[in-house]
Amino acid sequence: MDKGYKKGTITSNIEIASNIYELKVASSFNSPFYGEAGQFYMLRAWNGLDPFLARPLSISNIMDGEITFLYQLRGRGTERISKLKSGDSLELMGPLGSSFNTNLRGNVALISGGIGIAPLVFLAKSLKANIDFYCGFKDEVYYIDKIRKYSRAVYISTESGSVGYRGLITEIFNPALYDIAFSCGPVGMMKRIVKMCKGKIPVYISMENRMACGIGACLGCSIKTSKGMKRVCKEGAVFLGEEVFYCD
Amino acid sequence: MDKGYKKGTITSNIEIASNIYELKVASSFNSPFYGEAGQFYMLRAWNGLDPFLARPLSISNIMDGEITFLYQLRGRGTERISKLKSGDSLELMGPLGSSFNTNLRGNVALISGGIGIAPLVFLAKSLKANIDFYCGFKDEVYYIDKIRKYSRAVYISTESGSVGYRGLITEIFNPALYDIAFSCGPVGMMKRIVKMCKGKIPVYISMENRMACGIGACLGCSIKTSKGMKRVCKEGAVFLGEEVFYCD
Amino acid sequence: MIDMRVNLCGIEFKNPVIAASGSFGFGREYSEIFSLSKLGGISTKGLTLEKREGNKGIRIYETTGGILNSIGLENPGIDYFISEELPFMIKQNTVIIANVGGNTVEDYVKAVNKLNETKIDMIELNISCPNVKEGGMAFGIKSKTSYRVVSEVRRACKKPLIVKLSPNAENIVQLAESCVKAGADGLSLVNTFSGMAVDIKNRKAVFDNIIAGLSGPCIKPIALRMVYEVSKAVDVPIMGIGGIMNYKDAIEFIMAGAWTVQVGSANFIKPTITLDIIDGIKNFMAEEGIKSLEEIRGVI
Amino acid sequence: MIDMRVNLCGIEFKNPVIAASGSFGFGREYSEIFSLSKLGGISTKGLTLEKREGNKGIRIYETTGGILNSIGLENPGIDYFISEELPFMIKQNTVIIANVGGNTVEDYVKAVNKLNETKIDMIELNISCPNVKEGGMAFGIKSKTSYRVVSEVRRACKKPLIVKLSPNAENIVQLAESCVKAGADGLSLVNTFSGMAVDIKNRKAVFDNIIAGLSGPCIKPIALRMVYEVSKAVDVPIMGIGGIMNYKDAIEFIMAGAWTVQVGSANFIKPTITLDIIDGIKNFMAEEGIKSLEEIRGVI
Ligand SMILES: Cc1cc2nc3c(=O)[nH]c(=O)nc-3n(C[C@H](O)[C@H](O)[C@H](O)COP(=O)(O)OP(=O)(O)OC[C@H]3O[C@@H](n4cnc5c(N)ncnc54)[C@H](O)[C@@H]3O)c2cc1C
Ligand SMILES: Cc1cc2nc3c(=O)[nH]c(=O)nc-3n(C[C@H](O)[C@H](O)[C@H](O)COP(=O)(O)OP(=O)(O)OC[C@H]3O[C@@H](n4cnc5c(N)ncnc54)[C@H](O)[C@@H]3O)c2cc1C
Ligand SMILES: Cc1cc2nc3c(=O)[nH]c(=O)nc-3n(C[C@H](O)[C@H](O)[C@H](O)COP(=O)(O)O)c2cc1C
Ligand SMILES: Cc1cc2nc3c(=O)[nH]c(=O)nc-3n(C[C@H](O)[C@H](O)[C@H](O)COP(=O)(O)O)c2cc1C
Ligand code: FES
Ligand code: FES
Repeated sequence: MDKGYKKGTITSNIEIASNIYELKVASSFNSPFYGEAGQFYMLRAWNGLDPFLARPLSISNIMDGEITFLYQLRGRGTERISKLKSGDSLELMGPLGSSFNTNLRGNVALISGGIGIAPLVFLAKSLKANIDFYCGFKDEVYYIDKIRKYSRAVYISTESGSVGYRGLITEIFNPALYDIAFSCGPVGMMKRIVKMCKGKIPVYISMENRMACGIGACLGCSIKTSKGMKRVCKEGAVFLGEEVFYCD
Repeated sequence: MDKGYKKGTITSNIEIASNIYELKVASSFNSPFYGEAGQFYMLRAWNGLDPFLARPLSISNIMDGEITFLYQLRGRGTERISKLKSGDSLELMGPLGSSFNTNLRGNVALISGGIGIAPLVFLAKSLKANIDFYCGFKDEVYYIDKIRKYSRAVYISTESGSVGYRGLITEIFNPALYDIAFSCGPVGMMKRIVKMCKGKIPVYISMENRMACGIGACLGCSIKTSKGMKRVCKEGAVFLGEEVFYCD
Repeated sequence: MIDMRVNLCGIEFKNPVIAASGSFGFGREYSEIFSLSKLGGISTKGLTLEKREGNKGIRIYETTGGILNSIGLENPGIDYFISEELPFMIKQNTVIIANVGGNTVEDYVKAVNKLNETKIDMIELNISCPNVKEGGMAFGIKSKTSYRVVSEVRRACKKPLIVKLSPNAENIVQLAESCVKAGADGLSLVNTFSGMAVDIKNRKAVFDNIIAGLSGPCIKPIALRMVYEVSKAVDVPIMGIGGIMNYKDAIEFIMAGAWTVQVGSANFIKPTITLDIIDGIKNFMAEEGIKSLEEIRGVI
Repeated sequence: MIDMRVNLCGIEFKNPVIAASGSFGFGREYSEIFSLSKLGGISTKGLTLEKREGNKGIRIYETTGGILNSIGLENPGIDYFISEELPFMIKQNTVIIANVGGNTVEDYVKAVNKLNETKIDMIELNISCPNVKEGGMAFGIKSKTSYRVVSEVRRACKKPLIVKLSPNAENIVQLAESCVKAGADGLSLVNTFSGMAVDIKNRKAVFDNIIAGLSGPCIKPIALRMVYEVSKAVDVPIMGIGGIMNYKDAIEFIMAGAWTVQVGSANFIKPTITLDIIDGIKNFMAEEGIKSLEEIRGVI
């Protein structure tokens, strides 16, 4: 029952920046959490059927069977999750989806926008290459300390200019310096990066879509790619950027 | 906003017998709980709409603005309530419905069946008469200590014979000894008591019915009485027994 | 300045939020909780010519995201309403809509004749109650029968006439069109969906009538679709009903073509929920720079 | 001894729980989680003659107690299914039902002709998908059109033929009767309800197609009522579908007249929920001393 339902117990759930939470969940019994960078879990953190569907969150870390999620409060589901206290239990299904290839060397750029940092922290930890981490935020920055641990250099931008470069992260990222790039963030940002890297270096991105089953059965999360219809929850969430943004 | 929505904070929620819980709720701000014996509150102890409707529970005590409910785990709603821990908050509407007349003297019988003890404890406390409390249970008994405090005598029956008289409480209750009786419990029991007292003494009973609004607007809880249709949540839950069980 | 007013069939509502029939009685109980003058309007409990006791057995049964009800039009009758309830309602400074049910065309006409002589603002003709065995519902299924009932009532009715449509109609758009052709000044939709539940322990239907009426947020997506379709097909104003729980739901209905909304089951979740909805609509309009509801009505 | 078997149109199901079309793909993903041989059967994702990419835009939208979906019959086409998916499915030791969609009668007939030559156990004709613009749904609304489609397919079909009914039908009982007259060996109901949602921030419909299909426990009371009504009207076996989340819901459908049940959206709540339902039915039968499902089928 690999992708079966697991019960987990919250060990901590802390607001680390406004509307940004770090959630740690211990597995119960002898079924430790596992998974690779880019993979995700579906979380049900409420009794009953309101909300109806589970919510996907990327793995931000796994250590000693304990899993860490980093999430942004967006709507009803994440609000519910944000109310959980340590000791509370929840249900999880995973790990799901494809993962980033971590078996590579050379100069690697990780580019995150906002909460897109969540899967990339785990990727940074998993990579054994030279990592330059570019993280863009609106105003408040978070998780920078964790990132520094795994990165050669960290570049920060904020739209407000409160920290680092004032502007968009895409304005300070230069593909020419790298062998490969990984990105997660708003679609607009990822599109821009894929365009910048086109013909130069490969970019892998982590996509989002509304999900029902999370395991590839309902086709609710299918997107059109240059290689045909692909399920974000199964063939993704990690895709080669140019396969997803293949028009213009 | 008398019957408006109040927020309350759980001060304790303890299983005092198997599937029987005592819940204490402190009012928030300066809007203390109040109400009279026989009245009830509608409780919503969950976020979201599952379960959809609030659940009615009778007042078992009110002291210093704190309210006590005694409830039996029956289905999804009471299960949710049973999971609450102290410090958790919930929403309440009340006090609702009619109350027992506590302004009387003489010899009074209170007859409860199972969890029907819940409103009668508060009635016993509120009465300034000579109270004989008859309580019937299936097997396990509870709340007897509280009852003794307010009663001249306490008579217990259990169907299993584990405590007190083995059999039904109606078998040991004798209307001839009293000026008035009050009863709450299974419909069959209350019917029997009303029949026993017919032409001898008045019996007031506390009825149950499925409720939607709880305030008399939806007519979901209407029952037919000898005086026409009556709403359990508004004209009741306390009724004169013979008005409810008026046939045969 | 945000203008929440809606003028519907010549009657001005101070805001688009109306308490739906059957969820609000005659307003008395809610008036103990808040001032009814804050509401756009109130639709009364369904009235019939004669007093009715309603259905026996279980009347309310919870489902996922809603309730099944089988009240069966319990009401004190039109005469009692006019003498005992209406005077109170009229004083509440909000639009009062008399919701009228019936088993025969004659009953409807007689009830309407009595209401003509009162200060009631509008009449909402319920041709769609699923909980009355003898009839009612039957009128609201087929376009032809509806046409006949509505034309007869139209002839008698001196008040603005809203016809309340059943989602159980064979073809809701055709039904709406035929009601309008028959003289409806406006439409309200939807009433409850025919549904049922089984008591598996006792191996019988939960309701004595077997079939009951489903309401609540569970029906919202379907109700919204029906309002959308009907609003595209007819020219009269529409009151949107079905599972409205918050201001967002209300705005959805308005964008789908509703002029006003009616809130039913949500009143059971929180008695002041209509006020939250009114405030929410106002705030939304302020945030989005919407000056009057017309700007967004039917934008879909 | 508790016997959960159901013989429906000559095919034996080891228990009455079938995974509903569109919620279970071709079983592959779930086979990684549990042994499909435990299921009564599997209805495949809707198949069309040609491969389809499905709809653009948002495809899944949560509602209270359910979901709206607008997948638009994304599927690899009948030929690919037969060569790449069916061999795997056949090996799972459970009943395999091919769910077939289409835009024209000819498409349906061609698809069925191809399936005739395979080891598929039954065919489930989807004349009711609300998510395909060009057609499909149109067949499932009016009894006359349905009669025509089903008779044509019947003539071609060499397998037991189940017709899947739309709850959006003008008259579900008449529709059922005309499908049976046209040669359906059994009926399954219901498919999704036409519903919609509005994105109020952007003032547009959530779905590119505007209308989408509603499923989940929100629809259960209505679906149950339809199964009840249809089962009283026709003599063929019925598969009950709509919001079944647990064994109690399944028993309700069986008591209302269903022979088997299909479980759709519930699979998204917990991937092994069908197994819980099977166990639950078994325990209920044991507790209640029910030896075979026939004892309780249609007791309402
Ligand atoms: C594979 C995957 C991994 C993810 N990892 C993370 C993560 O690590 N941290 C994190 O904070 N978020 C992550 N997300 C996004 C997260 O799942 C959504 O924010 C969450 O489901 C929103 O739920 P809600 O109930 O709070 O909001 P809702 O009330 O459902 O919606 C709030 C807003 O979010 C949008 N939205 C809802 N669901 C999605 C969705 N699936 N994709 C895009 N937009 C959506 C809606 O349009 C709406 O504007 C991930 C999504 C996917 C698909
Ligand atoms: C005025 C009033 C006062 C009450 N006071 C108390 C009290 O002090 N302590 C207490 O334990 N209970 C009390 N009850 C009963 C209590 O409200 C129900 O037990 C509770 O609503 C069941 O909710 P549930 O979700 O747990 O069960 P559900 O899942 O809703 O149902 C479980 C079982 O209870 C039955 N049931 C559900 N609702 C009702 C109802 N309203 N009346 C009768 N049967 C019902 C169902 O038929 C089912 O068999 C009172 C009821 C009323 C009307
Ligand atoms: C308990 C109850 C009683 C109702 N009684 C009536 C009625 O008498 N007349 C009527 O036209 N509609 C009646 N309705 C239907 C509502 O007015 C409304 O159309 C329906 O509930 C859908 O709206 P909602 O989902 O907001 O509840 C009743 C609904 C409920 C829940
Ligand atoms: C995402 C999704 C896809 C579906 N695809 C199909 C389909 O291809 N063919 C079909 O006949 N029904 C399809 N359905 C309908 C289901 O088979 C079922 O009839 C409906 O969802 C009601 O059952 P439920 O409430 O258990 O989900 C689909 C349903 C969902 C939720
Ligand atoms: S969420 Fe169901 S296929 Fe991806
Ligand atoms: S519960 Fe609504 S009238 Fe009593």
